[in-house]
Amino acid sequence: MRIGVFVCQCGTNIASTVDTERVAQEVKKLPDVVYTTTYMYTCSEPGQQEIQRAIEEHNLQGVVVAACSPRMHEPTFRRAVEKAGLNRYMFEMANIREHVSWVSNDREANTKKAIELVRMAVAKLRFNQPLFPSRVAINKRVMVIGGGVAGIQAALDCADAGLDVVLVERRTSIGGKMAQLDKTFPTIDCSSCILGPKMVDVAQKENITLHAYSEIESVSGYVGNFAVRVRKKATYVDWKACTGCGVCMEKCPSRKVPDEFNEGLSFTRAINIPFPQAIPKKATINRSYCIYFTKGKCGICAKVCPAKAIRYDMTDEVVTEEVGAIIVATGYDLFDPSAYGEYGAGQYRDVITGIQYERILSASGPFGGHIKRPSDGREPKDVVFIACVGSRDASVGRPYCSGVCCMYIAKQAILTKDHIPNSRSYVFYMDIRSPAKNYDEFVRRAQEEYGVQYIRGRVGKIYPRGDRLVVQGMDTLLGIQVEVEADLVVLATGIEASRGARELAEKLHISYDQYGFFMENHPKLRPVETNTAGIYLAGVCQGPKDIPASVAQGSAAAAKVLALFARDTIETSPQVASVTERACIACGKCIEVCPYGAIRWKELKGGVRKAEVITTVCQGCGLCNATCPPKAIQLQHATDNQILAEIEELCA
Amino acid sequence: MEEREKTKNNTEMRILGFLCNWCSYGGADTAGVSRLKQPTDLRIIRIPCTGRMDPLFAFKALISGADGVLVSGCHPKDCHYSVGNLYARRRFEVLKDFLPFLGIESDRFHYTWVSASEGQRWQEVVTEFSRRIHELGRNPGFDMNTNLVNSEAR
Amino acid sequence: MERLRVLALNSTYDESFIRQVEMESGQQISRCYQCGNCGASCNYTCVYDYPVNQIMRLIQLGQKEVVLSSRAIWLCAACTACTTRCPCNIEVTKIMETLRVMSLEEGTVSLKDVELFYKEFLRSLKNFGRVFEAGLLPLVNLRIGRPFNDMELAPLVFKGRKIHLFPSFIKGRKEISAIFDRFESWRRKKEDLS
Amino acid sequence: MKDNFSRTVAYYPGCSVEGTAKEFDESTREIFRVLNVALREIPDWNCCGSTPSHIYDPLLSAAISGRNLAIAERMGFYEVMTPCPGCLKALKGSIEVFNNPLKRKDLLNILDMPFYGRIKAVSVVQFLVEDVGIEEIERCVLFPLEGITIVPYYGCLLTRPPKSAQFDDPEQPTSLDRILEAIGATVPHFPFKTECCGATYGVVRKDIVGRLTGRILEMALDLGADAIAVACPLCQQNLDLRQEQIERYRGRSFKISVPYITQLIGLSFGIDPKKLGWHRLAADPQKLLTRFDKLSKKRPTEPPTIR
Ligand SMILES: Cc1cc2nc3c(=O)[nH]c(=O)nc-3n(C[C@H](O)[C@H](O)[C@H](O)COP(=O)(O)OP(=O)(O)OC[C@H]3O[C@@H](n4cnc5c(N)ncnc54)[C@H](O)[C@@H]3O)c2cc1C
Ligand SMILES: Cc1cc2nc3c(=O)[nH]c(=O)nc-3n(C[C@H](O)[C@H](O)[C@H](O)COP(=O)(O)OP(=O)(O)OC[C@H]3O[C@@H](n4cnc5c(N)ncnc54)[C@H](O)[C@@H]3O)c2cc1C
Ligand code: SF4
Ligand code: SF4
Ligand code: SF4
Ligand code: SF4
Ligand code: SF4
Ligand code: SF4
Ligand code: SF4
Ligand code: SF4
Repeated sequence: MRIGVFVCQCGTNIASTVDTERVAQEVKKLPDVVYTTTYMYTCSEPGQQEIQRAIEEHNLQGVVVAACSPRMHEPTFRRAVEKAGLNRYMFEMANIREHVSWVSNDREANTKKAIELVRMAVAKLRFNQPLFPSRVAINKRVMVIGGGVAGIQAALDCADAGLDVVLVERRTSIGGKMAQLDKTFPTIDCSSCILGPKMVDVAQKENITLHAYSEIESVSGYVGNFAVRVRKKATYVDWKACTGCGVCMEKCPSRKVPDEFNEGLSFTRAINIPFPQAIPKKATINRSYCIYFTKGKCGICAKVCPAKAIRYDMTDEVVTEEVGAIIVATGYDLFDPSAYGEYGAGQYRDVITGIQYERILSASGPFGGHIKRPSDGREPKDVVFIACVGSRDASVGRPYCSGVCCMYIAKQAILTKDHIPNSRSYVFYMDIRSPAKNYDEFVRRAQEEYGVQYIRGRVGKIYPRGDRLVVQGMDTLLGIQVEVEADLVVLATGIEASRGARELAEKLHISYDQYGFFMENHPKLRPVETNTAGIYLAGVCQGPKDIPASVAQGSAAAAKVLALFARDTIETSPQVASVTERACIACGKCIEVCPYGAIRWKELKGGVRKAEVITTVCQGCGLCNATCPPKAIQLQHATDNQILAEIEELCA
Repeated sequence: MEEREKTKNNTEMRILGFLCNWCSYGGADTAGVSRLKQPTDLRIIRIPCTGRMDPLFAFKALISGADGVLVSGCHPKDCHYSVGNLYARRRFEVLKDFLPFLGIESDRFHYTWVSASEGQRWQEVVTEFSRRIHELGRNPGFDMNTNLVNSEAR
Repeated sequence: MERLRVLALNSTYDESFIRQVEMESGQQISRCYQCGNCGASCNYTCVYDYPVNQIMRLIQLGQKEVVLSSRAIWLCAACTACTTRCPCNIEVTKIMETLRVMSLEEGTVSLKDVELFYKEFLRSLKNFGRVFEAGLLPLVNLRIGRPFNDMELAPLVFKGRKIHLFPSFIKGRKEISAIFDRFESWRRKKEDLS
Repeated sequence: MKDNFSRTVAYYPGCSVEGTAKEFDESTREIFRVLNVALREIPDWNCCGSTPSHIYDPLLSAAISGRNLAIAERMGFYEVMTPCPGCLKALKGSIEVFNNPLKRKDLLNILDMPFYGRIKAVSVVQFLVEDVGIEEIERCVLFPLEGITIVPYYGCLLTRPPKSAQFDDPEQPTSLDRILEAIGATVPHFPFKTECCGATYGVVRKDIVGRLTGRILEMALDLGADAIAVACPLCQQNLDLRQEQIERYRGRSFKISVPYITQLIGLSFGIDPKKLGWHRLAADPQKLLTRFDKLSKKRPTEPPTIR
């Protein structure tokens, strides 16, 4: 085999701690290597052309690029060698940047390490075979999981482009957190006024199937052809019949049901429609509060419902949806501040969370849009906001910044002044994080026009004095302790991964970080793709962000799906297992272990059975390869011979 | 051979790492991108999944003179291929028990889980494992005379 | 000590001081991000010359002299409010304790009363094995020139017959003073070595 | 005599109970008799070393406290109980130094006694909650403190810092609350449960104790408390012994009784207040005791026998 090796300098990223010239010289001595060179930026246009030129000029049959991580540029270079007429699998990469030049400054050791890595790559390449992808048809339906603003945006964009969309929402209505907000920064427009029409759109689009009050049961398949089982939880109301008239809700005698939508600040009924703008606008019975279910009597709703929609005997139903791509937009939950005993959260009724305050401010909220204290209904005069509660706090396991609270504090302080002109607001903060268009101006306005007092420092303790609360904090700029007597304290509780995010990620085979936020493929260059082809991310489920960023990511995910669906078929990777029939002893171990059911029996003449791989189903994990006793089944491009060649090159 | 002599006198050990493509290889990349400094002894081989990791590979490396073998994959339940790493774990446990019969310290083999986001954890794993191998010193390798069992395995 | 005016960082930055504080206290000083929660929680901030978060800041800046001669470190009551609430999991109380130990070693104790009280306490402990409250307090008051401090409490104390009029000896007081002696010779050896 | 008790625990009284906190010691011994737990005082115990030795050198402090622990270990104990949170801190500090591999050798050399670091130190309150159990306390109550409002004051060291205390919640502890409820008292939520009372500032800065202890007393009064239950000699000294000083400082009369939790438990067990050292309290407890006599109705159950 005629092999060419290209050693990349990556500007100085590699060259500063690896002697790339020496690497090129040393590997030139290897058998089969007929050409080596170094290059400043191999992935650049001229760099790729240089490879193509060398392939032609030196008649190369295989190429090794020693550069960055293959996770970064393997696809780039595979395309490049293919253009020059080589099969894309006649190419190997040696990672001498992420694994060498960036993790040690020892030039001598690095150079030696780089040489060895290239030698291993060359050794493997000698065993490479040209591989050819097969093609499968794409099912051009898309599923969106999570109906917050990010999911809604993604669903609408896909539907507008003519795709069939399945939207799965866990709660009884879509809308997510944004539906609970009063007004939104930095323009202070009414949240439900801008979100409402989008929610109605979802309901009206014929090509959107909405499964509300539903969760993902299991996922199988792969890009282009997923099969998702969706559990539709029992609502005890036939939603096809229910007209959303609300009569049941009025008459239901179980009236002490904490209203989740109002964050526990008011009560709702056992049968309820969560809020007036809910989509779908249908009633659901909350079993744990319904007298019929808890005590076996009542049945009033069934009597009064004009549509005869009540079904006490309803059970969960599981439906299977087949789709070609999935967008995950499951959003977030809020940190439970009762971890802060010193703030008396959960102890003092007038210490509330930011989202509770949104409900208080909202005209559709528990107090009709009048700011009142939960304890006694009195209008507050002094309101204290505390930033970073459950954020940037390693002691509660949340060292990251929630990204939106600085802004919503400013918003809420401004709105407080609008509602109660003679009120005063105080904000305890560590840093103000407002890096987007018109954001810092917004915070400045809160300070300059609305007279909000910003105090730089954290709060140590909150305790009652009479019917007020004393907030004991620090003004670190002055270096003295400050005390503020407040009527209401709002804790800017941080954002955390939504409940059940980890379990969902495991069903989808996507990764999550240590806090439960889903991992993007690349933090800068592939922020909406996951590591699993055909699954995309949108909104806060990937990491804290505000509405504009969530919407942008929703649209971006939709664009990715559309790009995927622009073709009728997709290539499947040829890096799949394949059986050498002659060696197969038909033990069936591979069939047992394959997680995808990609291996079946093939009957030969005379009743002989041999294992056979369904190449479009095989995902290339190699489990069968490691399991097979006679090594009859081999994972292409990672065969035993290839891996052993690498080992031998290094150890022998 | 000449190369081999040089390394012998050098302080560097010969450590082989088998990393799954989805989690740990990414974790090692993350460590690199964050410039987290590590000992230079390790050479990484990328495999699709720890499920692909045939104990034979580790075995082959150790009897051919590698001083240590490190395998790292996705956290349990987090495997890109759902269960590959669980099968792997079972095999590695067997391997660890088996090594001493060949006169190889079982400490020369280590497997762990590192996710793509855990650059810092990767740094710790590499540093700790390299330290351990330096402590154990050179792998005397497989001795034909005392361990005949092995000739057929090879 | 008077408040600092201008900090000439290059000439006053003492890296080894930071390392020593970290070593002795087992805490990583650079983790402090100056949220001020310790100062906010400390009930003695009002009497400190530097609030405790500024003490942390001064350590970060390697300001050995200022820190070790501050009043704050001796006014700390070791109540651990700061440690309990620090978002960065820093045991601030341990750092304050470490600073007191260092200040005593360096002879930069700002509050002389404190040093005196500690000396008397240890003397009582070494001699009797237990501490002789009745003997100790008046003695300290006398030495710090406030002989009538707390005198009004005396009747209340005697009402409950709480104070022994004589120190309580223990049998093992020889053992105790031997511990002191072994400690002193260990300490001398350590000093000789360094 | 040992056989009469269901279990035995090593007991380290500490210097303060020989002096100002005598009633803490007396009442502790009394109630543990009823609870059927034998206290074995560490023979010839010495002072824990307290803050001064710790500041002089943590190793010295560890050795001084270590002697007490070593004696207790020699007696075969795995747990030592002490009423004073200050002593507790010193004892725990000694075990911490022992567990530090860099310091263990020096400690053992200076201590020069066999010491295995196996022993655990707990406060009386922790022992009551975790070893004896609230139900057991409740079972022994003969005269519930019905109609009496008591606020629990934990002080700063009983539950903090969480890493070394390993007991209850550092900011919103409930153990004293639960004990008080078990003996029949009314227990309002007390926001200053763990706020520092001024500690040793009493000697040097009366204004500070005036402010800190003052606000604790005021909060208790505003909550309608008949008493403040404490579990620390230093807290007790500030809240009780210095109460008149603070009254002068705040210009407000408190006259609120500040007994130890053990004295309150003892009262509910039907033990003679004198035996429990109630007469030693500075702020006159007579009002409280009279109220107790008037309100408390003997529980119909047979009392546990007092040995
Ligand atoms: C108090 C407060 C005020 C704010 N104010 C503003 C503001 O003024 N301006 C602004 O730009 N941003 C604001 N934000 C941020 C804003 O709320 C978020 O950026 C936005 O809501 C994110 O939308 P999302 O769709 O990603 O997530 P979400 O709104 O959380 O939606 C996620 C949806 O997915 C559903 N779901 C979750 N898990 C599953 C599952 N397993 N299966 C099916 N469905 C699931 C949820 O029920 C929910 O409907 C504020 C945030 C808070 C806390
Ligand atoms: C010092 C510095 C360091 C940074 N470091 C980081 C970092 O570490 N990480 C990070 O994420 N971000 C970093 N950034 C931010 C980053 O540079 C930007 O986010 C990113 O480059 C924006 O890309 P863009 O394509 O929007 O704009 P640009 O990179 O500005 O590209 C715009 C292109 O349009 C061309 N153009 C302009 N006008 C016209 C016209 N009328 N007709 C045709 N072409 C036109 C320009 O020539 C240019 O090529 C850094 C920025 C700075 C200043
Ligand atoms: S190929 Fe990789 S290493 Fe080379 S210049 Fe491009 S990014 Fe840098
Ligand atoms: S269930 Fe019946 S009564 Fe209730 S909203 Fe629906 S149609 Fe109206
Ligand atoms: S049956 Fe249940 S939901 Fe219906 S009215 Fe009665 S309590 Fe309400
Ligand atoms: S956005 Fe502001 S308040 Fe929220 S965590 Fe970040 S810094 Fe703290
Ligand atoms: S590589 Fe083997 S085990 Fe893995 S998916 Fe393919 S056939 Fe199944
Ligand atoms: S494991 Fe190997 S031998 Fe057994 S059936 Fe599969 S391919 Fe054939
Ligand atoms: S609380 Fe902790 S992080 Fe905050 S200023 Fe104090 S030491 Fe620093
Ligand atoms: S331990 Fe010292 S510095 Fe910390 S809060 Fe208590 S008195 Fe203040």
